[in-house]
Amino acid sequence: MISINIQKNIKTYKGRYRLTVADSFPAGSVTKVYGPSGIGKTTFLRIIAGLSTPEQGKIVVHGQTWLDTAAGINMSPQERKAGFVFQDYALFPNMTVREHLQYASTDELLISRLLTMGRMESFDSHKPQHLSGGQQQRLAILRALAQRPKLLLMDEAFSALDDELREDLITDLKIILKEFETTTIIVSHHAQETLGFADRSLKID
Amino acid sequence: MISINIQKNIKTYKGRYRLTVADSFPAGSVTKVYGPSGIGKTTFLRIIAGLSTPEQGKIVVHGQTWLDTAAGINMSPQERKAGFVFQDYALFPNMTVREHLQYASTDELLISRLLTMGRMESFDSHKPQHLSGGQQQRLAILRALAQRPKLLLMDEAFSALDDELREDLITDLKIILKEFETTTIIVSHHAQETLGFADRSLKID
Amino acid sequence: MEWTPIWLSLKLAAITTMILMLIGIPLAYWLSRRSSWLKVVIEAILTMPLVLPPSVLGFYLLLSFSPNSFFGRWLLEYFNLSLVFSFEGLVVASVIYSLPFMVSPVKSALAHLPASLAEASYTMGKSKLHTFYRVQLPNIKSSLWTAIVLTFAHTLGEFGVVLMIGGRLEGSTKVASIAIYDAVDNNQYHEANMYSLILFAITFVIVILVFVFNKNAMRGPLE
Amino acid sequence: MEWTPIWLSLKLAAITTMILMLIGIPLAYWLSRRSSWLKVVIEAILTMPLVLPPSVLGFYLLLSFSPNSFFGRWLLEYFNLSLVFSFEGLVVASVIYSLPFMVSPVKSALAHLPASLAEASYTMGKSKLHTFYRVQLPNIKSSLWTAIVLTFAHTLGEFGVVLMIGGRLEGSTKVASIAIYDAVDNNQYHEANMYSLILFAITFVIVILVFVFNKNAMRGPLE
Amino acid sequence: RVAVAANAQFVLKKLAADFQKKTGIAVEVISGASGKLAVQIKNGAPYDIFLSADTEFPQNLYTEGFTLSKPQIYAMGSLIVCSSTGADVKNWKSRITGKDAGKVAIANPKTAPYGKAAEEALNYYKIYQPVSQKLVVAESISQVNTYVLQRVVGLGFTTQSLVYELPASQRFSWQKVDPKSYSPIEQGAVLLKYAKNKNYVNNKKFYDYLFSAAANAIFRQFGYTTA
Ligand SMILES: Nc1ncnc2c1ncn2[C@@H]1O[C@H](COP(=O)(O)OP(=O)(O)OP(=O)(O)O)[C@@H](O)[C@H]1O
Ligand SMILES: Nc1ncnc2c1ncn2[C@@H]1O[C@H](COP(=O)(O)OP(=O)(O)OP(=O)(O)O)[C@@H](O)[C@H]1O
Ligand SMILES: [Mg+2]
Ligand SMILES: [Mg+2]
Repeated sequence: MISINIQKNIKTYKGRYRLTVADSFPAGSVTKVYGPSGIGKTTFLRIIAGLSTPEQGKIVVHGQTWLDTAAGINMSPQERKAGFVFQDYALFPNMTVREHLQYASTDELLISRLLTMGRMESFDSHKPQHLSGGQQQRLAILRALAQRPKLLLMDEAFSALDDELREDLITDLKIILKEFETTTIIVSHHAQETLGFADRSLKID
Repeated sequence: MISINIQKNIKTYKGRYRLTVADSFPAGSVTKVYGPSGIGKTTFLRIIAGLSTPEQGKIVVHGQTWLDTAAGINMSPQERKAGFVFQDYALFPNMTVREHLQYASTDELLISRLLTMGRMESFDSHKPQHLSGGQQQRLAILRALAQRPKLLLMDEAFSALDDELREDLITDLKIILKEFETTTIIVSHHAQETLGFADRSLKID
Repeated sequence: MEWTPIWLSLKLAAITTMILMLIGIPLAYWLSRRSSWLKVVIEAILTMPLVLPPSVLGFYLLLSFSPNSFFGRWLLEYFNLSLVFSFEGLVVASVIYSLPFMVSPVKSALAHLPASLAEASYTMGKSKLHTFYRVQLPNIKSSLWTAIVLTFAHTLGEFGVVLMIGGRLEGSTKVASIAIYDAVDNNQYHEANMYSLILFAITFVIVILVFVFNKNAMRGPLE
Repeated sequence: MEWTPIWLSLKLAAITTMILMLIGIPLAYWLSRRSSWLKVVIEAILTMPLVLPPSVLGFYLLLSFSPNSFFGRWLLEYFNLSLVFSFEGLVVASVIYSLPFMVSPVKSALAHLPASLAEASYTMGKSKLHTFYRVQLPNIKSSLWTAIVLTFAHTLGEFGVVLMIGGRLEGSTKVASIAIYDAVDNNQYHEANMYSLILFAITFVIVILVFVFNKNAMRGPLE
Repeated sequence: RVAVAANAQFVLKKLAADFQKKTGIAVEVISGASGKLAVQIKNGAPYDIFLSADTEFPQNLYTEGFTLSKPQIYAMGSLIVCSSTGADVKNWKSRITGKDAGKVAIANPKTAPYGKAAEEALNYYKIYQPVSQKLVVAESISQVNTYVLQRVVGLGFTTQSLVYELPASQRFSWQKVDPKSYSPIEQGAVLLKYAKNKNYVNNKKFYDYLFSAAANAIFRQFGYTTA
């Protein structure tokens, strides 16, 4: 069970605006977060991961307080270890596909399994700049999974994948997330994209 | 009328593969290009824009030969001046939103119109790193439009936009593309995404 | 303490830096493009003047610029230009000596820049030159300023080469570094300290201004 | 022609470059983080040694290292270390003198790196140090090599400082640059040319190797 | 323009001042190491007169045809031992081999005449071997002076003219080295070909003045001996 209650001032096209999110996420659930572009969805995920600090807020994950501005608690991103699939992937230009996963995990069995799941076996020695957009996005997902995160944050993580590939990936994802007992929050614009994956949804606006 | 006939060797997850595309695109049409991830859609657009050269091929745009490997003709990207919305946006970190458009065009009226169309007026002095994913994508689209291209190449150009925004944008786009007499080729994974926009489609596989 | 040597030094450093911006930056661009054996060798050669003690480099330059040499005679006959014991000679020598400080940092920074930036600009019909000055260079601003500051400072402190091919002619080749050196040699420590302090102060202010300017240039509107 | 000075020079340049990698790279990292007035001033100060003619810098270092100075006496008493007329002194002086060549290019390159790379690594539980060495540094490889080459070459050619605080002791402070200088001064041009050529050749090979290595490192598997 | 060996630049400035007082002709003094000045002259340096710290360089210039006249000896230098640590240098020969002498600075014997003389003197007294461990070889006589005055060395061998250049406040002890222990430090001058280009008369006047009784008196004042 993860409870989040945060407030942060951001600027949107409507002018200055106070991003407010308060919700609880059951353990193991997959929550879809949606809302207009530029409203603060990415900012919300960054706050959860510890990459951005809200003016006010409290985040409690499985009984552990990650953030409490009132009490002055603010765990570092390293301590939170949330799996994060960045909207712009944030892949490491110096590492091959396999090295990305090895950076996150020493479990070679898991790495092989992930490579197969993402259909990336034949690219395992490629660097990001030699991957197609969809391959880069899959690598970003696999890298986040490799660290067996308790909390997985996905920012538009399926936007570059075609329907067939996405559906196959979702099937595999559900199995692995169950196995890892991961709670997932996914930002997505398209209703269809998270069909059969998300079991709850949260609108930000 | 644009006729394209190209062949290029690329590597996909199925191993080495010869990308072959042969099609004609009526003037003013909007063609949706789709196919599995990593099949060569981006490569196809890059070949049209002159950023990549195929082993064999011929591209004729409105009677002008852009490429003819047999005759040794290969126009530079600068001469082709295709509007290109890159999958990773390729925005200029040093320029504000307005400066991006000014770089492509000196027509201040057009620039204002584009900013309004992309709902970017209030961000006109922001640099890309301070924009959300959807805002960056819209800027990439606006920049390509600002040069009044005869041929517009869009690589997953709506992937970061929510449904409402995308539909509004498509309405405006159709007007402006008609006005500029632009022929459009758009790569898209989602059937729904190009609904009401594309009037033809082309599958690569 | 006279002001002429200081003024001369600043002039030399400024002119050298300007010339190096004109020739070093395009050279850096060329070297950053798809590398070849030729380019690797050229880059290595550019680094070579650094390896010699400056006064020895000055000695070799003196031999090649002198009116006894083929090159020196040619310059003198056709351009009426003498590169020994003249301010022009100091400029040429400093340009050779400081070249790698301008070229290398800029070249490396260009190599790290994503290719798609330039590609985007090309599809907009912009020439390579236009793209370079409007897109690529502005996005490596920090490295560019580093190169400029290192070049400027290094030319100011340059001494061995200058002494050898310049002599110490008042008002044309006796730059501040030579004046300081002479002062120390003559046990005029107070004068040496004064010169050093003034050079420090001037350069300090320039460098601080550059860094502050650079810092603001890199800051976005919302930070 | 003796080999000792050349060997000594290479040793000095290698040790200096290594020390500068150890202290210069973390310093560059620190300076590349959110900048403050303090950092701007520190950065300007690092550039200052460049502005002085090396022999004058050597003079000031001589004053501060000499056993008459507070610092020199302290070193001598507590560490039995004398920095004048010793190899250790040359190393310390070269480190001070070449510091900006290591720090500045690396710092600028780090400033150009997208922040999200480090952030991604942090969310994977990796410390800042680990992230720096495994993610940030490898992605500015080209600038890092530039810094290393410039530092190495500059230390090899370093002469004025070394001459002042070294005192030409055979086998410990008479480095190649001094041997070349002496040879030129002695009209032994042949010997000077030999020394220069050997220094050139050695450095040329090192630099070419670095560039080739660097080039391959930046090349992907499919090119 | 007069190019002068670094060790004689101080006295030359006095000479130039005296000359100007007498004739109204201004003299520009350019100092440097003799060897470097000679190389520069061969490569077109705009110098009229060259005062070397030895006789070899002027001789060499003369044989290669860069001069208007044969080299002439304008003065002979004297070597001294000195210290500014407050040490007594009267019996420097025993002191120098002792434990508390500190480092000993000499100019580079290969390039500087005073360095060569110092080496000869040490050999003459058969103390070169024990001293060699403490020797610090400076680039020039000026650098020896710097080392001595900054007390980085205990003793130094330098030119006597240093004594007359120091401010009175400087703590400094010195002792002449017996001239019989080293071969004379003859310093030669030549009138250069460049002098013909401009103001030949004035150049020649100054060159001649260097060997006049008035100039000799000034040289002696600064510890040189003259013919
Ligand atoms: N710079 C490159 N160097 C080498 N190979 C590359 C490069 N870019 C792409 N590829 C390879 O070429 C193939 C086609 O890539 P392309 O980017 O055209 O695919 P795509 O159809 O656009 O895929 P996606 O839908 O995932 O963006 C991919 O399998 C990829 O591995
Ligand atoms: N680094 C930044 N500095 C300043 N403002 C920023 C920064 N990043 C984003 N913003 C602003 O904050 C607002 C929220 O951005 P955020 O990226 O969270 O939006 P989002 O909901 O993820 O949008 P999208 O769906 O387009 O990705 C945007 O309006 C944007 O302009
Ligand atoms: Mg977002
Ligand atoms: Mg693609």
